[in-house]
Amino acid sequence: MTDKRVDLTTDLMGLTLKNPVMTASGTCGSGIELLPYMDVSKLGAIVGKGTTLNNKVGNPPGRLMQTPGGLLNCIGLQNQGADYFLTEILPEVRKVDTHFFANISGNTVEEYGILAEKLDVDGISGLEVNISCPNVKSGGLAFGTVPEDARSVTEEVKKRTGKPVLVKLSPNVTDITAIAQAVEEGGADGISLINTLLGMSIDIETMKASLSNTFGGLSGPAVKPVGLRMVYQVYQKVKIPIVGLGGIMNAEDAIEYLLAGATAIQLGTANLVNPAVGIEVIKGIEEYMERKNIRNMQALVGKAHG
Amino acid sequence: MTDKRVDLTTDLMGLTLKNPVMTASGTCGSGIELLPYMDVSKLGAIVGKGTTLNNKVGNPPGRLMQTPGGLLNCIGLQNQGADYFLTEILPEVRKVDTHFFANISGNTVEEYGILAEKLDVDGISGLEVNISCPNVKSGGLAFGTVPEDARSVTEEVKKRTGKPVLVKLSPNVTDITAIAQAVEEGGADGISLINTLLGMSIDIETMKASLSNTFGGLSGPAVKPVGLRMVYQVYQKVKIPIVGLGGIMNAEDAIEYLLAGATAIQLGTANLVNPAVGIEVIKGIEEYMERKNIRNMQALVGKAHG
Amino acid sequence: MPYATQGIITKNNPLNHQIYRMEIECPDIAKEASPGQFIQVKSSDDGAPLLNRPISIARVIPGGLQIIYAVVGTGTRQLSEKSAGDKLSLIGPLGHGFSWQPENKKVLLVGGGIGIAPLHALAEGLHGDHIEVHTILGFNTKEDLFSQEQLAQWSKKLWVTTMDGTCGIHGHACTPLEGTVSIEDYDHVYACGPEPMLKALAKICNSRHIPCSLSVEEYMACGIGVCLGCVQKILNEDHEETYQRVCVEGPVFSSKEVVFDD
Amino acid sequence: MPYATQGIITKNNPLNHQIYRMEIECPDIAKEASPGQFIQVKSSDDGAPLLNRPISIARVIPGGLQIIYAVVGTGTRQLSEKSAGDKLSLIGPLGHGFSWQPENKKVLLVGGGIGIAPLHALAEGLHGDHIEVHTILGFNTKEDLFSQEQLAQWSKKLWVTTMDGTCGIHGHACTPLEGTVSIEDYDHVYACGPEPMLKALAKICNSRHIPCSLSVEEYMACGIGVCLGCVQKILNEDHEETYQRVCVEGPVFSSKEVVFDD
Ligand SMILES: Cc1cc2nc3c(=O)[nH]c(=O)nc-3n(C[C@H](O)[C@H](O)[C@H](O)COP(=O)(O)OP(=O)(O)OC[C@H]3O[C@@H](n4cnc5c(N)ncnc54)[C@H](O)[C@@H]3O)c2cc1C
Ligand SMILES: Cc1cc2nc3c(=O)[nH]c(=O)nc-3n(C[C@H](O)[C@H](O)[C@H](O)COP(=O)(O)OP(=O)(O)OC[C@H]3O[C@@H](n4cnc5c(N)ncnc54)[C@H](O)[C@@H]3O)c2cc1C
Ligand SMILES: Cc1cc2nc3c(=O)[nH]c(=O)nc-3n(C[C@H](O)[C@H](O)[C@H](O)COP(=O)(O)O)c2cc1C
Ligand SMILES: Cc1cc2nc3c(=O)[nH]c(=O)nc-3n(C[C@H](O)[C@H](O)[C@H](O)COP(=O)(O)O)c2cc1C
Ligand code: FES
Ligand code: FES
Repeated sequence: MTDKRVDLTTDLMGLTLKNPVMTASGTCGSGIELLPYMDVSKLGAIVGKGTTLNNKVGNPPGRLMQTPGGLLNCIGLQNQGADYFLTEILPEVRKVDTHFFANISGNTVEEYGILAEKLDVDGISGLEVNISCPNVKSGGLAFGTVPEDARSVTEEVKKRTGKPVLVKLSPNVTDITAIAQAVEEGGADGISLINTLLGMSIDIETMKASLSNTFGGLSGPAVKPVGLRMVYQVYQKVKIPIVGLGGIMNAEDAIEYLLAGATAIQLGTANLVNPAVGIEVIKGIEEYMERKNIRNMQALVGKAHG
Repeated sequence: MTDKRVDLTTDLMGLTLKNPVMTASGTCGSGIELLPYMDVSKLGAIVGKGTTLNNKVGNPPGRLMQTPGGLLNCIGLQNQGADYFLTEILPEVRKVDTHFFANISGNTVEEYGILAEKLDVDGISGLEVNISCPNVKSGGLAFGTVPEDARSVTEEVKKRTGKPVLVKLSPNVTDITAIAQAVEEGGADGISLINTLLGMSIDIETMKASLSNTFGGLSGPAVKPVGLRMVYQVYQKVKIPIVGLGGIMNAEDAIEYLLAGATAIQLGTANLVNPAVGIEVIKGIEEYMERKNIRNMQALVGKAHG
Repeated sequence: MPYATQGIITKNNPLNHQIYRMEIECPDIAKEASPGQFIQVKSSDDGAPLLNRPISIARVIPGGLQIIYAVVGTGTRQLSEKSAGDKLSLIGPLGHGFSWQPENKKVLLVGGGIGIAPLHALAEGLHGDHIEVHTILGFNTKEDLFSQEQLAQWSKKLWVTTMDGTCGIHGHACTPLEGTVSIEDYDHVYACGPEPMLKALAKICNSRHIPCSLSVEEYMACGIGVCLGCVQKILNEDHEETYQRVCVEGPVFSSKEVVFDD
Repeated sequence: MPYATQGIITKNNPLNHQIYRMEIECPDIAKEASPGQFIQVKSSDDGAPLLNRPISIARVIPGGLQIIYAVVGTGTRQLSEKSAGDKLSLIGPLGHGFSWQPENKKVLLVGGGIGIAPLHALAEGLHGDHIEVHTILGFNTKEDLFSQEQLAQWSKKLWVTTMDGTCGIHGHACTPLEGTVSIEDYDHVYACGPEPMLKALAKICNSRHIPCSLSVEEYMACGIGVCLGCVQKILNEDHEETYQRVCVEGPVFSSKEVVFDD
């Protein structure tokens, strides 16, 4: 990096990332799956697929539906549970020389805590706490929609891990800054936003919802304006770093998020369309910085706020 | 209609619409502007552009930005005020033989009331109350995001008009059904949803927001999954009719909304792309119903709920 | 190993009113491809449709692939509008395809509609290994026919069925099994087509204990196993119902594994 | 009256590395079109980009229109990929174009870059009405030149400027007014081009009281006046600043009305 004209090195919650480009949970497996298509170790970090305490079979087929500029999914967090992850997947993950975040989901505050503790092991750089899951106690509303719940989950996780903790927020809220401030107060080291927008699609031939779960999460370029707006709003209200995502398909989109205030960005749906997109985005950011004569990431992040 | 195989006649809050296809506020002028492109009187109804008590110049240029599958706008409710509307525009509107809804926006509950009273005149079939405007009393949050405020606006408007009242909800909320129930309790005769999603876009060359107002409203096919989901959710919680909109570009999209529970639908961004789209959508719905052997609108509305 | 690469279209011609055959130069993918696998094709660089389209490898040809596709929506229409010389972003070869035992003597291939596409490479491969191939091709109507001559090259016997009886046997692709064709004569049955056809065939083969491989379809996003969107309900070795990825563990499954919903 | 109609492309050829000229058969629009108006063109039926692209009417030709466009993004690239025979959805003619007094003797046309497009019909019309046309065309560099020969047909005098001095006068489109060309010689000035050029020219003409018409550009959605998205700040007759629609009240405004932001 030293003789390069621009330096993409990114400090995220004390971790040194090679660059600000990460892959998003649920869209890159554990990173390994992308190896045939690119040198995964060149990425800033990988966020693994959502892990729960126990094995989850997920929702029946009818898990995906394309929409204009977007993708609806209701995978239902299919995964084999934390223990399987630790014994079967993590050893493979360790072979890839980049940061790995484990993305965790629980049904209760306690479950989040147990997961955090279980995953406080070598080979995991940090945790990303997905608080978009329905919260039994708050009557099915996600933890991510009620500031107090978001705060409790954060506190519990922080208590039980020594690793940096990103809390990943749901965009399906009236005031994203209230949730962001709550998790900051709860001790989050950083915030990831956004998760998917709740949406649906109907098959007019069968006259039924296209997805087996009726509703699904909307991702992809369609949601970029919403994600970008939320990053911009939250940047003005919290001090902890923001990891921006939602509809980033190329370097230009990534740069928008960085300018809006994201310290790092994640690629989600983009991986599904082009499994080598990560490398292209890194290159594109580098070229942009060279062209604009911006030497390092700190000089770029948040610049749209003037 | 009598010798047609299918009947598109729609009862909306006691008004008889020729069909369920309306044009959305802010995307069809006062309907007159579309006359060169189609027989506007064939539409179920027209919703006029947002009217405020006084003249509003609107936001500076930089009012539009295209996004993948979507359009961001920050027009800023440019209009010449209610009096100008009544004297200059309404006489023209009256010449078109279909229902006309006036879309109103106020800064305070009182302003909504005054507007409702002023517009309680012949030639206006009903009101559509836009509660997405920032509410000074609730610290800048829109009326549409706080159930009690949404209810107060509705009550005030209902007190001061004899006409059927649609309340148009903002999608930028955690729980759309709570707002919908509040306006139903407030006496709304019907609900329109959705207005635009709050979004933004950044020009990476200037490193500034693309829109003059920083944030804008996202419309178009990108938001359809969100609008459809909200119509589906609200249909299960209220008894008053729903007018569905958000990203309807063609008959198939319109049918999805009808199946989700919308009694009528509105075309917004679609008019901007194809000013004759209204006629095409009416035809498409008719053909679908013939093909599916559905004789009237009541048999179609809400059918996705099984 | 799969590749993400750019192919070059060398041919793209209609086979009938709805079906096209395209040839694509893509040596990397071609050298690894085997029957029953598929590729992810990017039909537009402009973002509409957003996702790649999964298309079966119909045949491997020198330095490239042949695909056969039905124009059913935006993506496949866009493919049909492309010309020789155009570039095409591809990922492949993907998935777990057909396999056969060299000691098999006689096998039956059953294809319904566009499901006939992947049977080309299979028939060619079996024929090359001196296994006797019999084939049933099911269509809706006479005008929908395609590939029957091509498949006849590699098939000792070939039956065509049409739903409306305008050509061949009147009925669906499994109708011949009610008389004309005796399922017990075969060492293995291979099939690709609409779900009701696969379901009916699985029932017949399972009850007679004839090994049967089904190529199933599911809506896909990534095609490479990362999104978990394309699952099929499978009865695993421990007799548990699990969801497996059609794009990695499939698209070809044994008829004994596949759990069809009622 | 404007029409929403389908035109048929009859020609589509590059004029240089970035600029194309297209001819479209569309008799309805052609018969109503006048210089300075524009059309809304649907570059894709697949929804990306979502909006129509506003393009000036370069010339009216028998039964159709000529447009000249620069490939700058997805929509204009899509246009450049179309061929003779392809259909194209159009809305037009739209907006308030250029007008002139028959008693005018000599007028100056100033075009910068792709802003040269609408000057074709204007020059042709003025020339037809026996008004003497002088023209300045501004480019960045020699390779960007287009239409200079075509416009020379209708122009008694024509100057080319380039920012890098590789052709014609070294400087921007207003540079000739600093010496070579005397603005006082003209009854009217017409201009289309980048905002800084229009602003500079407006200042010169307003200070010398030369009537000047500017064709301005603004990001558009509908093009037909319904969305209020495309506004320009205008000083109205009552000396109030208002926002007027470029697609209806414009794109041509008087230099005295247009309020440029600093
Ligand atoms: C493993 C596999 C192999 C296939 N092989 C072939 C083949 O060889 N030839 C062929 O013509 N078709 C094949 N298909 C089906 C083909 O992928 C779809 O017809 C195509 O994606 C439709 O795209 P579209 O944009 O034209 O239509 P759309 O307008 O998107 O949809 C039309 C129909 O296709 C279905 N469809 C849309 N997108 C997908 C998707 N990503 N995955 C699966 N189904 C989808 C929709 O449910 C809808 O019913 C295969 C599918 C799979 C999963
Ligand atoms: C009245 C009018 C007349 C015009 N006449 C011509 C002409 O004759 N020839 C020509 O080449 N260009 C003309 N333009 C500009 C032309 O509309 C844009 O270059 C074109 O829309 C860009 O589309 P794109 O998809 O290729 O690029 P994009 O990728 O969308 O954008 C590239 C650039 O074009 C601008 N742009 C994009 N969309 C619009 C839009 N809807 N309205 C205005 N600007 C936009 C963007 O701000 C960006 O800077 C005219 C514009 C207007 C308003
Ligand atoms: C198929 C799929 C699966 C996902 N699974 C998870 C998950 O397990 N955990 C999580 O936090 N987010 C999950 N997400 C959300 C993404 O990580 C991301 O927040 C979202 O898709 C928006 O980004 P994008 O538009 O770049 O895809 C998933 C998204 C998709 C499309
Ligand atoms: C340019 C523009 C102007 C709008 N103005 C108004 C308005 O004045 N009042 C209102 O209630 N909604 C307004 N809307 C919102 C639309 O009526 C509609 O709710 C929204 O665009 C979603 O529908 P669509 O996706 O079909 O466009 C406007 C939308 C656009 C794009
Ligand atoms: S399509 Fe993504 S896992 Fe199969
Ligand atoms: S572009 Fe819509 S009013 Fe001008």
